[in-house]
Amino acid sequence: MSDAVLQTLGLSIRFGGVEAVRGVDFTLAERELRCLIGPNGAGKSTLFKLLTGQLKPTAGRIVFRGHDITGHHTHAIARRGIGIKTQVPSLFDGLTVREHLWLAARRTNPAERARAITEEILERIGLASLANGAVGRLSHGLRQWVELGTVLAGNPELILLDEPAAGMTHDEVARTAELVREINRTHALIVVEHDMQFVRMIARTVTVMHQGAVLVEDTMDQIMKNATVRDIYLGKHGGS
Amino acid sequence: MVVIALGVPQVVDQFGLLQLTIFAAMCILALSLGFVWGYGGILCFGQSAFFGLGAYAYAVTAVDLGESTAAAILAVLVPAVFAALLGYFMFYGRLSDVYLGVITLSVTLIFFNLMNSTAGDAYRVGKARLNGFNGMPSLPTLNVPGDPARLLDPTETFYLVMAFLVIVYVGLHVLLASHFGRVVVAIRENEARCELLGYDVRLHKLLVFTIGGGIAGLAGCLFANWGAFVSPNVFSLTMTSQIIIWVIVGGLGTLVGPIIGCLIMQYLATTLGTQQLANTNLIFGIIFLAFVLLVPRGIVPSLRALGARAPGPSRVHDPA
Amino acid sequence: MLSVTDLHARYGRIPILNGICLEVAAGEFVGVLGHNGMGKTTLLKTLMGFVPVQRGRILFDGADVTHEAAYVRARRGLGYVPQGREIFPGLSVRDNLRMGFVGRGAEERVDAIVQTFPRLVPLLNRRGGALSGGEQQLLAIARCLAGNPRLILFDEPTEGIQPSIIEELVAVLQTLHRKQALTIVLVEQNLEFIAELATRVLLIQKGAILRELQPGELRQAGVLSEFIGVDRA
Amino acid sequence: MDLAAVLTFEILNGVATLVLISVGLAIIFGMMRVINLAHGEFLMLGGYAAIVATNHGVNIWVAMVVVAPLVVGVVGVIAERLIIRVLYGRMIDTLLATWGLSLFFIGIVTTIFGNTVAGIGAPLGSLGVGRYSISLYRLVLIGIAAAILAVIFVALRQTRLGLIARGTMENPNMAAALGVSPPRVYATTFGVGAALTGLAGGLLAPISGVLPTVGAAYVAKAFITVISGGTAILAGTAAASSLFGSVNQLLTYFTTPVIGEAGLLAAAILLLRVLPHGITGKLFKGSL
Repeated sequence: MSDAVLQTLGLSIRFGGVEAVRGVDFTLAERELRCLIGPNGAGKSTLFKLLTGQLKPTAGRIVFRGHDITGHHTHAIARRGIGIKTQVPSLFDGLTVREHLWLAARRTNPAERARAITEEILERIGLASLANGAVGRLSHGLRQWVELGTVLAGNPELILLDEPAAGMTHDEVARTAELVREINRTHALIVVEHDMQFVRMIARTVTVMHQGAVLVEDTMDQIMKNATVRDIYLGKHGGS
Repeated sequence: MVVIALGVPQVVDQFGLLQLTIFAAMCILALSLGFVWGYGGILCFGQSAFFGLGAYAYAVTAVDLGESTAAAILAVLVPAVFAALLGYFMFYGRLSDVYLGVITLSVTLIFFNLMNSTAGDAYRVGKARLNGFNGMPSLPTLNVPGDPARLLDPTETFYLVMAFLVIVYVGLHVLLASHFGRVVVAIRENEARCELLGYDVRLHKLLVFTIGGGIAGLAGCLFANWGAFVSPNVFSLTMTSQIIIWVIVGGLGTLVGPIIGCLIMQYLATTLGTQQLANTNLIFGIIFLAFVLLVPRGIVPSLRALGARAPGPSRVHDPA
Repeated sequence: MLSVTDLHARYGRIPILNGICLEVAAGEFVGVLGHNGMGKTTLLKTLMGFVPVQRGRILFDGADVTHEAAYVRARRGLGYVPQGREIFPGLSVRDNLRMGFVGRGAEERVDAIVQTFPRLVPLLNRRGGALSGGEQQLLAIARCLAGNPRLILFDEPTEGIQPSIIEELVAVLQTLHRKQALTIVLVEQNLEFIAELATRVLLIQKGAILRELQPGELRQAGVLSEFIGVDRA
Repeated sequence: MDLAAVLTFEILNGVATLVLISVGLAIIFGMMRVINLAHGEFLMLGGYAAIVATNHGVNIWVAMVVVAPLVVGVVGVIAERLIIRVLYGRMIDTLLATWGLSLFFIGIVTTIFGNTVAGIGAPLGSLGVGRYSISLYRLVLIGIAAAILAVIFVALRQTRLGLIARGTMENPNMAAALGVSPPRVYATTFGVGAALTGLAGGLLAPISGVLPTVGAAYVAKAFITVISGGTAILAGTAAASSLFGSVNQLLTYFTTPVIGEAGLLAAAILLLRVLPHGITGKLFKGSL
């Protein structure tokens, strides 16, 4: 338990009559990279919103690094060290790429250090040439990178990535996978993704969600052989 | 700006000087909303509430104490504290934009109704009678701090108001360039992302709102001092509409814009007021509608956009 | 009956549809199969008029409806059963059905429609929001039928529905198609469901039609793997 | 005993006034999520319509109940066509545009009628209750306010138009997918909301008199009532009016009108701190 970065206990949320997340018990170890998959409406993005405090659970607890953060404000959770790249990139359209990274870096660092981090991340995500352009004009693929860089600049202890490869070309997907593996050397990550090819590039352990609950947790190879998982992906309504 | 300010009293007559003084005081008010709305993204339709509170705080204290220094300080503090209180309820209650606009507008209109109904002897603070819709006349004007007998003459008042305008303008620029200011702008662009980065959005908005309230209060103090008079009209719909129009005409997201908007509209109001050709409200209403429908970004940002699109030879740098 | 050429649309700034071409003849039951984020829902929303068309053309019964408002398309006979059902939660089941046909004689019409959906009869005075997912799905279909459409667009009717009701849905859709000769376009990621119903299947990927399949082909191992994305060529 | 009766009357009177001045705004807000900042001026126009008609020999009741809502309803439909529709979906611009409209109306009415108070005498007399006397006309107003709420309830519940309105309010896109034209629903809504506001303006004209800037006296209370009420038109208006009407009248009776107004504002701000989406945002969900 002491080496767990994140632990949820019976985490649930209900919207009206629908229980979008049902009793999720989830544990993530130090420097672990976990992929979260499952069909539409399985509750993956909702789970992320619970972890970042954008939604408040109706039941259950979230423990991050030994602190109970259940029901804490979004900014307080971010300060504890959870960063997220949201499903649809959430950015400051009127600001430049550089300002994005700076804002993230400056919260925890003095001005001088923040500037250095900004330049370093700009190189790392390959956006140095676009650094002074307004983000509102960038394409969707580039916006994904800007958001990823912004999260990295804040140097959170746990990074949540919601569909980081969506809308990218094959080459970009491969580059993203490379970057994710590199981040994983120093950080714990949870990645939600539909692109199974991408998942196979990065995954070691995979958690499958279905109808709000955790269906199975195993290695990628075992998951692909799992009959129940195949069924829910093909629509044989198994597992419910 | 400073050079012009210093030179003005030499070339302008007494009446012109008074006009310019009030214009400058109003520019400070315009800046306060330009900051709160244009940068903080806080839809405050009741900036005149803080302006009026500042004016009344000055009036009441100056009458009671017979000295202006404490009055001027309270004129900034009272509205700032009130803004902080109101802001706490609004931002920590997470009211949405539109609600915020309507609540702030309602607050100022209720102040208007309140102050209008304070006629009669019962409504007094110390020696100061509030006098309802008749307002408080013959207020003590600003004196040299510590020396109540030494009042400022019109030229000195002009210098003082101009100095405040410059200080507020430069101060806001410095503030916006700081870490705090950049977070404020980021909040305007995307609140959710700011929270996800660990910034407390509510607290930042509260501070912006409070600072804006204090600046509006300063403008109110200068306004009350200028005419040695204050009436509930400082809270009126016309007053609060004017401030909104200045910022809309000048443009959101700039500090020069609200000043330009204020100067244009004040000039227009003065001219219209003297010639009675058409009703001021009618003209203002048409300008208001025209800007919202046709020039929603306001003058300054629209001109900047034009400038950015035009091929300016001196600005073209080929990176190759 | 429905003819779509080179359809492009975006959701916000994200391009979703990248040149969809689609022909649906009267009486057909076309299944569109694809995974999350491949553009299925956006395709139907664009066809219905809720997402503006960037490029391309939509013809319905020979009329160009590309830039028409949704309600005009609905009046032309285009029916829509949306993802998540979108029942009016505060209205009674009866009022939900009446919303489907607001003209004169709505009462008789509602009574007639409900005959085909016996499960809804005892629920007529219940609030729409109080129904289970499966009941809501039946209601959404009945509501759509009340408007007497000639072509119905179905968006993932099996999502979040109990298996027992899915069987009922299969029966209902079969009746609509075979007995009432309605033209149907159905988008799904539920492969079994599509295999059972469609006369023709289109595979959608990254906002374009990847290829066309016969329903029988859906059970071949290669197609399965390709669909899941495990062995993408 | 007499005091209790009179106090009850005062409270009902306060509640009824709030219902009258805010119900039109509530309909427009509930259906379209548009806050009409020219609402006060719609009330003012209703007042002028009633007074001008009465001065031209129209029966005072006809002037208040027919002419005022008709005139303001037409003004509302025109405003929706020319301004609101252009800005559909841009909430803040809509707010600002209706504000411009409000100044425009104040200006035009001042130009025509001058900046002086106009009025008509209240019809009916007064009724003695022990040592006190109450105005019969105000008693009638209470009845009218109740009747308006009842008529809206029946219209929403029982009529075809009411069904379309409720459906569109819950989910405009789905209503459109079923062949309902939201632009037409919105134009009708705005017209009906404006007409009810005109009716209120006409009915209140004998009590408070009218001048071009009279809107400001009412509008803050109307906004507060609607926002605190939340999106449910009837339940919201009724609940918020009852709460604030009672607070306002009781404080006014026992202290001064100034404290009554301040108490109303304070109650609203406290309420919104607890229920940011208004009374019907959390309680009474799904009611009309």
